[in-house]
Amino acid sequence: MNFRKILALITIILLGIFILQAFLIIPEKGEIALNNFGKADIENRTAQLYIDKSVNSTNEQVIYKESKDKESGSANIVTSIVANYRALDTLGEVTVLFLAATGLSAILYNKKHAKSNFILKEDSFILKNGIKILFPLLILAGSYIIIYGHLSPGGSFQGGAVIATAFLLKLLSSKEYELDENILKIIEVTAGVSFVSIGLYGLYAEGSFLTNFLETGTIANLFSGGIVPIIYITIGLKVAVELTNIINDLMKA
Amino acid sequence: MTLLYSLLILLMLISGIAALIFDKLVNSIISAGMVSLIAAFLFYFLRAPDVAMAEAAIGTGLSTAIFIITLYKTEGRGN
Amino acid sequence: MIDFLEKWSFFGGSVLLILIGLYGVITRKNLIKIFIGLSLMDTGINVLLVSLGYVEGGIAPIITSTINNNSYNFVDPIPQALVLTSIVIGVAVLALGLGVIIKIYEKYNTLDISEIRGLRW
Amino acid sequence: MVNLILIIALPLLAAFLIPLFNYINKKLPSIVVFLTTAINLLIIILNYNQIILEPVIIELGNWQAPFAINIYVGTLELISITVISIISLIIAFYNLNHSNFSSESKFHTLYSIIIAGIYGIVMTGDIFNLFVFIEITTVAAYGLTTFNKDKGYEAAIKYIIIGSISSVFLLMAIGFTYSAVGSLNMAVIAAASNLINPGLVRIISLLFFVGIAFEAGILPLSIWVPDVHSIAPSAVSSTLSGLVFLAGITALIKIFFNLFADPSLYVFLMIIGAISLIIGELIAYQQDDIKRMLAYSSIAQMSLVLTIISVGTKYAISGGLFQLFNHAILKTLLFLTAGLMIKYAGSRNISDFGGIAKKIPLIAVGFSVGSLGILGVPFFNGFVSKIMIVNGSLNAGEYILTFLVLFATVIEMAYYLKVIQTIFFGKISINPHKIVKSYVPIIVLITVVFLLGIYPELITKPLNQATGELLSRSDYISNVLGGM
Repeated sequence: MNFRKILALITIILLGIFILQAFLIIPEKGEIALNNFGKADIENRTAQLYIDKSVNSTNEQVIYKESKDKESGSANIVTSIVANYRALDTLGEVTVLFLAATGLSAILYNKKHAKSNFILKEDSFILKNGIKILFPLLILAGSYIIIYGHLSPGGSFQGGAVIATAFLLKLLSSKEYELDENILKIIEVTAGVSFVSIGLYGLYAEGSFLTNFLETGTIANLFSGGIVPIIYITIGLKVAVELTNIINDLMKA
Repeated sequence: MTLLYSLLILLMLISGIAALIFDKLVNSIISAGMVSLIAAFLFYFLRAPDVAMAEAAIGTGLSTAIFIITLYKTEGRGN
Repeated sequence: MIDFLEKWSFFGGSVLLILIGLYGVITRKNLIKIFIGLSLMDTGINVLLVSLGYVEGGIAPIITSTINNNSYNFVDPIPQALVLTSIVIGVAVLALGLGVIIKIYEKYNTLDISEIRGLRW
Repeated sequence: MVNLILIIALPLLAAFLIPLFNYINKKLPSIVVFLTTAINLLIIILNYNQIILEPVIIELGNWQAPFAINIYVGTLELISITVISIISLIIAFYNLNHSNFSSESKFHTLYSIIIAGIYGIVMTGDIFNLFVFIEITTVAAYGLTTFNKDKGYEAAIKYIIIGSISSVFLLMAIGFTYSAVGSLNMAVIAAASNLINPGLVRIISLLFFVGIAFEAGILPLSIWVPDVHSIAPSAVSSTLSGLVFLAGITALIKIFFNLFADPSLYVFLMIIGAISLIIGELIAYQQDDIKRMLAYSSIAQMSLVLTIISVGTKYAISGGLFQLFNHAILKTLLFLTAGLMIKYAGSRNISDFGGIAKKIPLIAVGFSVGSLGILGVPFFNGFVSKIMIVNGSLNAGEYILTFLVLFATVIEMAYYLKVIQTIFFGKISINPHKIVKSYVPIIVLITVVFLLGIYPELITKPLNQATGELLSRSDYISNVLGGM
């Protein structure tokens, strides 16, 4: 324990007290403060409108497989927030991922065409063939998670990460395996451009960026989210490609 | 149920501390992955299955993988 | 005891995790450990955000065949959407940082910040 | 009326397309980025007259205003985006000739996105969206820093570590605010802010301060600034110092004037700013590396702006804002010319610049104009704002502050005049390196400096309007929420 560590410890403890007292505040009458654990207030707040899908319309019940033409149409409310109500955040987030992948490839530029020298030590038969079987399954699972993201838990980030994991395993399993960077680039460009273009089309057709300009269908049907599933597929492709790029670059570094 | 959560959180904190004090970096990275994994469980208990999946896939899987790759590219190259 | 745990285990635990991570960032000398500290902070803030939106006895905000309408007691979906964004941003920054670390190792052949000119403090 | 979201969407679209353009022609990415910045300026000019009449609120995705993300462009935001678009256009023009990096197209990608992020920070009306745009800007800046293959990595690591810590605190502030108010919209939070427990308001706003001040160049959190600014390529240094700081301060102003207008916080801001001002100037005085000197001077200037704005009177705020925009223009000029001088002399030390003015007169004159502008010499744009700052703080009765500002100006004068003296009258002691000629950006910037110096009404009139809007929160709230 030298002087610096003690100083750090004191700072951290003071900071902790400072933050934790926020939870201890007991509001006087009429005042608001942080909610207690498990007592989050949703009633009459933005969250309730998202759950009711009644931001622009009046409050109606949303019923599984019955309600039609509800605002964002997707049964997974988190998805409807990510890809519809707050889609600009998601565009920003995809941009951050794109930035990280671009920056990383610029950082590790010099050795770009070197081969991956990171493989598991023994080129074991079981591992190689295991991954051969696992690879299509993971790709399938990832695609399923993306496409059904508006109906069930999961979505483009999770699915994209699963697909990237599949490529990670493939890269680990054999020296010879190389990703075709041109194809990756094409997917990357297409996905990014189509996300922005969908937004711009909304601006052109309905007068507002990232509008859900397609008809929404019956809740919990596959084709029910309007542009939500389309946006989710573009995000999913983008996430998968960027994460794969990141892994690929790091491995070749 | 509360006890289960509290135990999990305690375990998460212990793995967090362990990740910082282990000498070997591999162990640190595995401990950090452990923290992420427990966090994924906690998200599930907090009724956030989407976040749990994301944390499991990205936090536990990919983050750990890129940490390991970096370790291999740097100090781990010798071993 | 149980009441105390119920109220504090999530809030206190996640804040403590953030602080542990911050302590690691400040005191560790190895760059990879510093980044482990950063990822602990990220995890901590994510748990904190989601637990701020938890509703006792609530259910996941997905309409399914069993939870077939929206009059159930859902948990707050907005923090979950925010945390999804924050997780992805976290991994992006982490990857960029680790790429820079690899370059620094190539230059100095060490990850110890006390031996790297320009990072000592 | 063209929708203002385009100025964020177009740079992003261009950036996503750049790999394709690069495949067609290696020169194309820089041209495309230049064109998008030009189109952005055009869009803003087309909207200018309308926004000056009344603020524009853009609801994204056609959702009703307070419930989804919205973009709010009042007069302050309008002036900011105008200045940003002009400067980004000039830097994009400079990049046409000067970006010979090993991975050039990536540089332009990152540059295009950082501009989009800066616009986003300034315009957004939603606190989580603010976080996302701050992350976009910082991650792009991390990437841009590493384009100096020599020392960029150490600076980038420092930047990434400090940036990630602050972003955690920013997220915490956002989470607390959401938990208390139940909305992420700035206007809703502003409307509810007198209901929040004052202790909690203090905690949240301090967390916000920690999260954003690192972007705005306020000292305890900005220890990364000198490393990053001095090491990054000149175009990046001027973007970071001129535009990112501008965006950071605008975000701080939004938080502390629109969101939580608590007078006790202003005192805190004023003290932090004053300390940071004096320390920044003193360290700048000791520097021999010219870009480090400029970076510390930026820190000092930003602290000056923050301090003066937190005085809180109308006159002082206009002066502070004027100084903020002046600083953006002048620092762009200074960093560009300093970069060219470094290239010419092959050294970063001020003592090696002796007599450089005889060889490259225009660049030396550009640097001097920038310095004199920062010092506030008459006929330069800094003059009016310095006068406003001194008057504003005197009128508000903050005599200590006035003294500190004048003291800081004296230190500033010492180190800037030292550089000018070396450039013009020092002994020639260099064997010059090759230099790419680029006169247009410097001439344009010098013209803007004198234009604002001689006709300050060009900017003071809208600035007074902006200050008025800033001080009447109820108007802001009712603008966004309508009749609610």
